Amino acid sequence: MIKTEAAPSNSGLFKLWYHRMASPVWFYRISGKLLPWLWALFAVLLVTGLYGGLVTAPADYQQGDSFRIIYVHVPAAWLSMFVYMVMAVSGAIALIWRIKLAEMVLVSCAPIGASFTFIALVTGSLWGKPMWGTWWVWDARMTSELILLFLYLGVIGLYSAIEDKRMASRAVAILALVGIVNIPIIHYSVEWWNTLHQGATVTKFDKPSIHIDMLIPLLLMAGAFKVFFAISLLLRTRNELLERELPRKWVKQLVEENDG
Amino acid sequence: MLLEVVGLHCTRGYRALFSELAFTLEAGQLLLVEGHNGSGKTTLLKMLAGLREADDGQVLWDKQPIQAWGAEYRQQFVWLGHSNGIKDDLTALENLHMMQALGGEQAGFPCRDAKSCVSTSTVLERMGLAGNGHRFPRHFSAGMKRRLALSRLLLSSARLWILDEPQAALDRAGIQMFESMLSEHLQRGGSAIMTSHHEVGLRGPHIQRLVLAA
Amino acid sequence: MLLEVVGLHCTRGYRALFSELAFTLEAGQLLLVEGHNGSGKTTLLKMLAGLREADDGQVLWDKQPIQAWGAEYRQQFVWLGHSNGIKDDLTALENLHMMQALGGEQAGFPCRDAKSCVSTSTVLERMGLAGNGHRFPRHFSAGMKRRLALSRLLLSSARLWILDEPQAALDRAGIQMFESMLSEHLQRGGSAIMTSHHEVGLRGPHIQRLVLAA
Amino acid sequence: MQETNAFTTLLKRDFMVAFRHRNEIFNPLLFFSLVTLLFPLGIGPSPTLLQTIAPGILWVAALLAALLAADNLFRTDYEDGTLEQLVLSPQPLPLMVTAKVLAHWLVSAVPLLLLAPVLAVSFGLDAHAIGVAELTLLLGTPVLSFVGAIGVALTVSLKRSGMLLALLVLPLYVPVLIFGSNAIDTAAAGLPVSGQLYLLAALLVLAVTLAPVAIAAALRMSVSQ
Amino acid sequence: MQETNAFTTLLKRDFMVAFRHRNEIFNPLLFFSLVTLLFPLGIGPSPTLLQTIAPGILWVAALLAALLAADNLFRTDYEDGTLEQLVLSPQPLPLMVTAKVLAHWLVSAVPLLLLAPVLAVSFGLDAHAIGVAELTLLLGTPVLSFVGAIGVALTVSLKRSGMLLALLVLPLYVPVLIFGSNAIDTAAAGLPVSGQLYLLAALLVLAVTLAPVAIAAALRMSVSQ
Ligand code: HEM
Ligand SMILES: Nc1ncnc2c1ncn2[C@@H]1O[C@H](COP(=O)(O)OP(=O)(O)OP(=O)(O)O)[C@@H](O)[C@H]1O
Ligand SMILES: Nc1ncnc2c1ncn2[C@@H]1O[C@H](COP(=O)(O)OP(=O)(O)OP(=O)(O)O)[C@@H](O)[C@H]1O
Ligand SMILES: [Mg+2]
Ligand SMILES: [Mg+2]
Repeated sequence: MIKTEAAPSNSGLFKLWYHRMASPVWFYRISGKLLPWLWALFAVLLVTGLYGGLVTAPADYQQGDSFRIIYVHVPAAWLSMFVYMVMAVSGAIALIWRIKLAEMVLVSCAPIGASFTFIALVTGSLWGKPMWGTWWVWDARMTSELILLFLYLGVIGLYSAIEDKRMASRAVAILALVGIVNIPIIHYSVEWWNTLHQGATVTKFDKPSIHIDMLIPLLLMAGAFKVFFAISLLLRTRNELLERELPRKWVKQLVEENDG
Repeated sequence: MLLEVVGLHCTRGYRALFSELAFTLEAGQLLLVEGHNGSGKTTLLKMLAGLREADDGQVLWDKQPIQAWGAEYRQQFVWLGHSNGIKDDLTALENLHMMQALGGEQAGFPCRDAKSCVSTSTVLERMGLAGNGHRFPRHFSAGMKRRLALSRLLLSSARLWILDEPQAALDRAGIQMFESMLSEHLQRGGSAIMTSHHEVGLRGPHIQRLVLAA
Repeated sequence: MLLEVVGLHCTRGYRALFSELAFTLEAGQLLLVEGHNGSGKTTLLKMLAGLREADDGQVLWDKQPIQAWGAEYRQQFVWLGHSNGIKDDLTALENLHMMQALGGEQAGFPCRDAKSCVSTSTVLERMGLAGNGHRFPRHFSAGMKRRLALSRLLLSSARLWILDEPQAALDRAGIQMFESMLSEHLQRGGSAIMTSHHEVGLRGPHIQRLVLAA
Repeated sequence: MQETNAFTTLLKRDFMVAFRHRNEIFNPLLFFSLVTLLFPLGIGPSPTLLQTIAPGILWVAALLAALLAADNLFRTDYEDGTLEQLVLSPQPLPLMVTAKVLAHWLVSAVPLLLLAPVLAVSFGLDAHAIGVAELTLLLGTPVLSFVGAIGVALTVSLKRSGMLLALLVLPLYVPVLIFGSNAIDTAAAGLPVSGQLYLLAALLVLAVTLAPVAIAAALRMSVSQ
Repeated sequence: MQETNAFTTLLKRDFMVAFRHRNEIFNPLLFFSLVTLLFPLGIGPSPTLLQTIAPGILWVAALLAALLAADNLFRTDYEDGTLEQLVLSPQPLPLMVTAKVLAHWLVSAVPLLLLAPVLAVSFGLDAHAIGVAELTLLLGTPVLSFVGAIGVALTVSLKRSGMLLALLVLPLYVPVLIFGSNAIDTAAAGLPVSGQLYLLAALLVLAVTLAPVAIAAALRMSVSQ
């Protein structure tokens, strides 16, 4: 049951890839095989990252140990923007080539992205309390991160509001693509705002260039977060796939295999 | 062969409405889609108009899938669904002008004589709405609105009519008028697909029936 | 005498629709309001239900103007207009429960035996919607929605039915079912006023016709 | 008995409909925070400035959220014909209408009450001021719901009424806005606020007793068109 | 030729419909001034404070007015079935959609442009800042109309969408808000503002070229439900 009417016919290799990518069965198999490896990679990165961050890295000369929240905050913040890009790109693929799998990736991205955005916000404001003596300042970076959260929530809200899920994912793809305009704004608004007002975060934290013993665990943690994103994305997409393809033959076969 | 449907399949919420549906429609033919309430008539019509994607199977116009034709296919037919598609805040005549402008020069019957190329006011007269041209449809009764919506058929020169219960809300005179419009259209080589719970007064070999039974 | 109409007069936008309209309706009688599109049937029905004020004349229930009865008059009848009055976001069964709760104990036929006091699920079955009780009407076809709306009649024990084109969107089986409901209602002493462009299959001296010709 | 039955059924119905659209419950909340967020973006992040205008912002956002939410109150009922049936039902209409407004308030305003302290903190208001803000919202938002319902009942039969509704309703919201934001302001300055709170309470009593009758009359008018 | 004919007819139609509801033309205007007025009421009358926050308030009010006005853009067309007919017409949909958005902008935003200087004066902005405010509004409001239209096109098939629309659209309005209010702020401080104006112009170009395609796609999606 593979829809092929929109298949571009320029390159054989591309065509092969296209068919593969569009095939739910193929995706389900491969992702099933990939998952254990990803889990292992995640475990390694997480353990080394945490060990480096919590044990070997020296305490900050200004902030003491409270800086260690950086190992959650920064990876989560980076990921929050990365996930949006993944979402928008799969949205474009879904709209242009009508690949169902891209639709499912798209809708699976949104809750994950929203969660990481939320984590970045919470850890940020947890960090803000000891640093600035307040949970929240309306500075550019924090506000724009909040807007990112709303972009995600908009995607989730729209998807849940439209009942026909194929229509819904098409709608959400359009929205995600339009919302991409905001990403550079989020990134640069720090500078634009500082033309008039003092930004609290950037000036404060760019000065002490980060110590190499702090940086390596940070990068490891960032890697761990990325792998974790990949894992949860695969899991969600597989779920979505099963739900949508429920009446199809291969799902029934799968259920029988698992029962037997 | 104008329209051809091959292996059309439709599920709504896990329930199959119809599957392996196939038929062809030639010039001058009328297809009556029948079936009890909820059997999928409206859904089928939407697929034929390209408003809904088929779960499987294809709708071909002139041997090409309608998706491939794009806007060109939309030039070939007029659609009248459950809702009338008229604006309450434009007068009846303004509504007709609007329909003309949006329809464009529909690829269909050229205007040969003055009689076949109707003006908006004669259309109103024919539809029994004479004298209502400058009134607003929000002041119309249900049946008068439906009559105005049906004017669309007279204005367009499209070859295919796709109509979902066109006689709804019409009185007896209205139904007769509609039937005469329809038979004229068929006689000059047009085709039509329609659903109806009313008995249609036309007879002949050019009338096919398709009964959906979910 | 249940309902009496005296010298009713109606203008809509300078145009008189009907004037000096008068009729009476007794228990067990059916009044068919007929007339071409735009003749004022819906308008008349709205006046009878107290939804619209008459420009002149009166509608009397039990010899008192309906305005004087207030809520008590509203206990006496069920109304079904052009729109169905069902909520898309409640399941079919929940819609029925809602109708029951809002109807209250309608002053009408008391529940003598189990048969006349129907439960919501038997109503659904009777209306040909068995198995759809837990589905949402937004997933229903036009005719299924109309069937659900007509369930209101079975649930209520009101003596008077006021119906505006009840058969709209129904298939043939649906129309038959409606007619049998109606004749049952008339037999047990109920009355009804309805408009319809369909031929109604009931015959007898208890059926009056009122033709509006504006 | 019968009336209370109809009352609770209607209340339950509107609840059920709201929960069926689960996202709808979060929407007034999200709207409230989004509107609040627009101000720091438009005005700039200066904490002292934001703190000064925080009470006004909170209440303006509450007003706008109430306004937008109100639009839903009778519109769908009007369009699907259930409003007609409600008006024709023998149950007392003002009571039925109260059930609907109550359900609407519970669904659209109560979540807002829960979120307001968080937003207040983000603007740097102190604990006392936040407490007063909660109280004013608790007293004020039902007034907004009832008054909004009058406006909606009057305009529900008009096709394109969003703006018109705003024009009818916003001027009526002004007293609530003035007392509400003034109370928070005063509390932030450490002064007593019982005066404003009493006034808000009086408005609430007035709204609960009189609005249902007005709403019912307006609905009868709208349905008969 | 044929397409431009359809374009102008559609533009004229929407104009005509708007002028038939004459009050509709004043509504965005009144809403704009009402919302702007709420702030002095909520925040208090201090002139220096109001002057500081004036750019933000002007733009927030413009945003909200655009949001509320947008809701009308396709809703009635959807409900009366003319949207279905538009989508099924052989005319190019993005072009038709542009006609509708253009008519909408002319009707709902242009009056706002005329009123804004008056409001700006009442907040104590100087002539230069007012000029810049006008320019930002001129560049920014079409963007709001086009972006709002995307949101409406996505949600028009949903029964109760007012709040959802706000959730979708307001985050997308943020860039316009930031550049717009920032430009006025900067102008009031006597600094050059060409940077922000260029960015707004860039957003406008982006919106005019890309939004119609997105709107058309969203409408096709909505109608096919
Ligand atoms: C709720 C409050 C906060 C939010 C929403 C937030 C958000 C973010 C975001 C979005 C980034 C990624 C920026 C980018 O890659 O362009 C980031 C990076 C960062 N944040 Fe936060 N943050 C918050 C509070 C804090 C606090 C309190 C601190 C420390 C005192 C902090 C320290 C950092 C650092 C060091 C980085 C990495 C900077 C870099 O990439 O060069 N953040 N934050
Ligand atoms: N709001 C209104 N303002 C002015 N005139 C109106 C209004 N509504 C209806 N009319 C007019 O009143 C007349 C009667 O309308 P009504 O809806 O009662 O007709 P009807 O007999 O029910 O027709 P149908 O068979 O089409 O349902 C029509 O001629 C119509 O033009
Ligand atoms: N949005 C929807 N989601 C799920 N199922 C739907 C939806 N819309 C319609 N259906 C189902 O599809 C079936 C066919 O509906 P459709 O409207 O095509 O029927 P129909 O033949 O036109 O009936 P009618 O004679 O009553 O107009 C119905 O059983 C209905 O329950
Ligand atoms: Mg149908
Ligand atoms: Mg009628």
